[in-house]
Amino acid sequence: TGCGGGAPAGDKATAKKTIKVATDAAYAPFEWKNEKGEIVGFDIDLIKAVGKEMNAEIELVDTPFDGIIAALTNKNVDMLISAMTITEKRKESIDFSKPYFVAVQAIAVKEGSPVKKFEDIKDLKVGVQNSTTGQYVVEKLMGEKSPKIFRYDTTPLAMNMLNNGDVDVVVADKPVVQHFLKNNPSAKMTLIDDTSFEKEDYGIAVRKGEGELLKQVNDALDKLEKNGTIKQISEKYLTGK
Amino acid sequence: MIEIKGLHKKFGSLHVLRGVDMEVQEREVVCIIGPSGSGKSTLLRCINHLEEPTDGHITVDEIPLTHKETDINRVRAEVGMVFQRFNLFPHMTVLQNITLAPVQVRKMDKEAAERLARELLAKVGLSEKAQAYPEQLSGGQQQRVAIARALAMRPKIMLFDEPTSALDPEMVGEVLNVMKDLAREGMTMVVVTHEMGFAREVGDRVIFMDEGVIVEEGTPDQLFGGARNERTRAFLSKVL
Amino acid sequence: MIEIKGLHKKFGSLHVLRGVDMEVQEREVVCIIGPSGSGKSTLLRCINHLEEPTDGHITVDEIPLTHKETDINRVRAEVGMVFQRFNLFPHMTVLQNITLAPVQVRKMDKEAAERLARELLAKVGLSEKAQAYPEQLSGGQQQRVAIARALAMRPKIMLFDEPTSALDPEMVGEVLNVMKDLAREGMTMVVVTHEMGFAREVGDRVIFMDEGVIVEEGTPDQLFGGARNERTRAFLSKVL
Amino acid sequence: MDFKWKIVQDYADLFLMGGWTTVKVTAISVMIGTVIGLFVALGRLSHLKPLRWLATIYTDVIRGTPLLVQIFIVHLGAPKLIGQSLPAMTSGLIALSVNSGAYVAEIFRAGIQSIDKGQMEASRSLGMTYAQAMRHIILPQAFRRVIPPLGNEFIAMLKDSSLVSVISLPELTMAGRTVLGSTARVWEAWLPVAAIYLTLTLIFSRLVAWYEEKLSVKTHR
Amino acid sequence: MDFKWKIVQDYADLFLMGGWTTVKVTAISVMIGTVIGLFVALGRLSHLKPLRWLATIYTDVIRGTPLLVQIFIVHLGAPKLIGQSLPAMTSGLIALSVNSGAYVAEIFRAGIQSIDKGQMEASRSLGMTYAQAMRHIILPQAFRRVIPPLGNEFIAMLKDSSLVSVISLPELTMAGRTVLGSTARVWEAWLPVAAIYLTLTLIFSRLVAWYEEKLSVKTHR
Ligand SMILES: Nc1ncnc2c1ncn2[C@@H]1O[C@H](COP(=O)(O)OP(=O)(O)OP(=O)(O)O)[C@@H](O)[C@H]1O
Ligand SMILES: Nc1ncnc2c1ncn2[C@@H]1O[C@H](COP(=O)(O)OP(=O)(O)OP(=O)(O)O)[C@@H](O)[C@H]1O
Ligand SMILES: [Mg+2]
Ligand SMILES: [Mg+2]
Repeated sequence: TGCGGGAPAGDKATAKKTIKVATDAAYAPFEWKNEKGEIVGFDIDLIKAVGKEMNAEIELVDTPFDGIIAALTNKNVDMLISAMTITEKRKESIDFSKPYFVAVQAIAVKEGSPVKKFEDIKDLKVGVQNSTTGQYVVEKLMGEKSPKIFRYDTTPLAMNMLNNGDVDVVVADKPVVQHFLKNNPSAKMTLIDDTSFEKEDYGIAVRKGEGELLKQVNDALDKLEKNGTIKQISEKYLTGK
Repeated sequence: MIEIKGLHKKFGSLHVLRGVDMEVQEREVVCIIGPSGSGKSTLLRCINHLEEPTDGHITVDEIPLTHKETDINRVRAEVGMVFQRFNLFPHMTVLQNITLAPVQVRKMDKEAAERLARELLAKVGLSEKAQAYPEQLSGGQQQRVAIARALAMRPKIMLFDEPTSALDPEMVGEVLNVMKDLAREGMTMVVVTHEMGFAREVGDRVIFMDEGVIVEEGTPDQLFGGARNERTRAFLSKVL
Repeated sequence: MIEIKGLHKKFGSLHVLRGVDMEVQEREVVCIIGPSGSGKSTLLRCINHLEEPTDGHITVDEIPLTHKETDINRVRAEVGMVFQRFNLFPHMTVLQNITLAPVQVRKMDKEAAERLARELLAKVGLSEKAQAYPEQLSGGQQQRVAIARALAMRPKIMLFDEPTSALDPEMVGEVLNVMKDLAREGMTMVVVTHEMGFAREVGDRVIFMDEGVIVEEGTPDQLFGGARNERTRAFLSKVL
Repeated sequence: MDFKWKIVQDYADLFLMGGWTTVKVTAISVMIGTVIGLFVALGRLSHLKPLRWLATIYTDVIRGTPLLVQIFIVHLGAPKLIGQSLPAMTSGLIALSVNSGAYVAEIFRAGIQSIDKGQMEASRSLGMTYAQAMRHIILPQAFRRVIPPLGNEFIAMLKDSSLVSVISLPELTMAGRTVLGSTARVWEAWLPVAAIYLTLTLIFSRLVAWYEEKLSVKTHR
Repeated sequence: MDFKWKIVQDYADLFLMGGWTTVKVTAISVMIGTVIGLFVALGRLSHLKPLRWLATIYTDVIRGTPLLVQIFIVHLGAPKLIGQSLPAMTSGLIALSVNSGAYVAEIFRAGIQSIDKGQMEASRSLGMTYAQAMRHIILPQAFRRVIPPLGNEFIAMLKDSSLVSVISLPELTMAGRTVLGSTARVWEAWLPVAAIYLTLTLIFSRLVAWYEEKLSVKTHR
């Protein structure tokens, strides 16, 4: 296994293979480490279900997000699932499955902040997670080299920095921000919805040219969609509680 | 000038001074001799409180050293000390070596201190070395600067701890001569030395120490002529 | 056994050996004397190639040392060397010190090497020290072990570089006696030494070196009796 | 390997500014660290037991925990104590200075202890106080011996300052992380960074070596 | 300060596992680093110029760039060169070992050079080759002197291994970052981490001190 990870098409009778999947496990509720150090979350349940459909063993590899694409193209892993938004730029280097989740960016601010919509953050200090779509939308608004963009390893760290006063705003995927706020009620922060944010589709990524693997993933996603598994997982991690 | 009563000094379990009684009068020159490790240096170092006595009393110029309230630094300023290893300050010129303490401790103004320093340098025969650094001097010259440095505080008493024993033989004389001049001028001096010739010529009194006590004392003639104590005689037979 | 022709050695710009010609016959004992810095040690070190000659030829036991193809380690195994500082291996016992090279270089088996070592230790009078470590021995004992260690390679020639000059006087004799025994047994020896008594008694020939050249040579009687050269006479007058 | 020079050129400013920030941050931290270190060293050599204890705890704790952890603690924790949040630059400098202070303290302690005891005794016997002797006699001599190890501490800090990139302080390593984040190009992001670090450390190593040589020639003053 | 012990208890396993991983990662890295360092040191002392050059470049580059940058380069870049994927643990160990190797090389070099030149000359004069002399005479003596600085390298590596948390290797610092990420509680996340590091470094410092003492008493064998 490992390099060249794609499975031969139609060869369903073969023994279980192992697929290495990279994820950045600091992105609750999609993926994070629980108290026992196990990686859990929406993406994890999903990829395991996908693996089952594909008759494959899933091996998770915790990888920092700013190197996660490199990990795939370097053949460190065979697949990515890490709440990753499908973007044109990313499509240049990797291929995505069909969307499995629709997310939107959210703006997190301290309570009492004057920020009402995305444009308002233009002159503020903005925290993002390095290499995320949050970073890209902010870079588009403020310029790639703006000194007011602060890049952190993880979204929770960025949220900690907002709490700490390092930054005035954090722009990140809404479910993640929500999860953080839910778990840290003492942090006096609120979430601002801005409908002008484009909807973002999360996809599972594979290396370019791994068409067969991609097809298997898409088939599995279709099936899980139809039999309600994805809805179940979504309720467990997002709307539930 | 100096009165010592029942002085004891221990380093941990090592009992180095075991009850020393001693007096030094004004203008007196006392030489201390004795084998290595007998406590001579320790006695001297107690006199200007470089070592804290374990027990006993020391009075210097009528100031009780062993009282808590005594300002030790004031007493030390009255007592000059010259070490076996000269301990000049290597990062300062000879002149700076000599003027530092008068300016810092006596609050003398800088010019007066320099005048004084040059006087003293003339006295020890090193006028032309004022701007030299210690490492540029021979051992004998360094020791003479050390004497001048101590004298610059105008001490009432001078302590010498084997001032010539780190010197090459040809330099011993120049240092002893400076010390003889001092004695002649009436300085009160306590000198630990192995130079029996000096002790005989300059000393008013010679003290023989062994194993932390004063074994015998007397005029040089008494001691060198015919010591009563056996240990003294044994020691003198080796060094004379 | 040894033939040296036109030997030059430079350390950078320092010209230490300036054309040395010399021969040593089998069973001959040659003593080299000369002032410090004259190149005696360097000459010895060239003979077993611890220094690379700058120019000239050296032949040892008919093997040309200065040929590129010569296996220096083979030659070295034939030439024993004893240093001023004994250079015993401190992490090994005396026995291990002696057996190491025979086992490693001569591929002798361990037991044979130990038998040989014990023989040699008996010869230098240190049988009971086989299991001691060097630091537990006196200087004289260490030097005798060093000689035994060199002999264990069964060398055809022994070089000695001031073997007694790092020793306390009372230990010089025991080392010289071992060397005398060796000479008597017919070992070819080149000895740099300040022990003129040894040179006179044991040496077949004495060489006087100064400033990188051989100034004069002859039998001990010739040289010590009446050297022709002025420099030789000046040197001898100082050391005899 | 397809190395895109274009990317390096595009981001050249970012790399160079990052390098400059690294040098500034390092210089300030080591300077403050030197002041802290001097006092801590005097504390460790002091006759007052509580002072000695405090100084020992400080050096042991700082030298016994990773700088990375110290940076997180200072940046996220200190505000909770002082009730005020600090900009990344401030807490980065604090963490680096406090860290440097512990190592510099050991350098000073070794420097002071390397001065012959006779110097202190001669000073005291002339009637100087402990403080006067330290100031005029011991420290001036210790300072000179301490400059080469301080130079090495500076070089170590050049590299260690890379850790403040985790709190997004825009120094040299952050420049590399930014370029990696925006371009996903590993070599274009990291080779310029490594090259600048290497240049800086080599320059300062040479300076230290040159000073040591000078020192060994001219021993007084 | 409201310190929630509950959180520390909940995550106790994570902290302890992290500490254990830190010790393992450190031990393996220093062990591999020691092997690398030995050969690099022999390279630096070799008579072959190219070998000497290579060894010098290796030590200068590694000691002249931050470990953090080295970790990024190994983890993200090296696979591009060797065309093979490496898990975080593997690239973490490679980066730490390669880093350690450079410092260990300097330790060995100093150790070997501290052995009296007469030892080599005596060995050569007995007909041993350079390799035999190194193996039987020089290295055994150097090894003993080199153990205390190797111990210090181990202690330094205990702390430096914290940097592999940037590639999510689940060691002690990563445990702190994980707890911070999920609870946003600064002290509950970092105090246990700092305490474990401190305990580890103090234990190993004592061991090194104890060995040094033993060494100074018994000098042979
Ligand atoms: N600071 C110290 N700590 C422990 N022991 C000390 C200290 N200073 C001196 N001693 C010990 O006290 C004893 C007496 O020392 P002291 O220097 O007074 O002898 P001395 O008569 O001056 O000998 P010398 O002629 O060798 O100078 C010696 O055994 C010495 O080792
Ligand atoms: N490795 C070296 N590098 C540079 N100079 C050297 C070296 N070895 C010896 N010399 C110099 O060569 C000269 C001759 O040295 P050598 O040791 O041969 O003299 P020597 O006659 O043995 O003197 P001594 O009686 O002092 O041992 C000296 O000036 C010495 O400093
Ligand atoms: Mg004394
Ligand atoms: Mg010689």
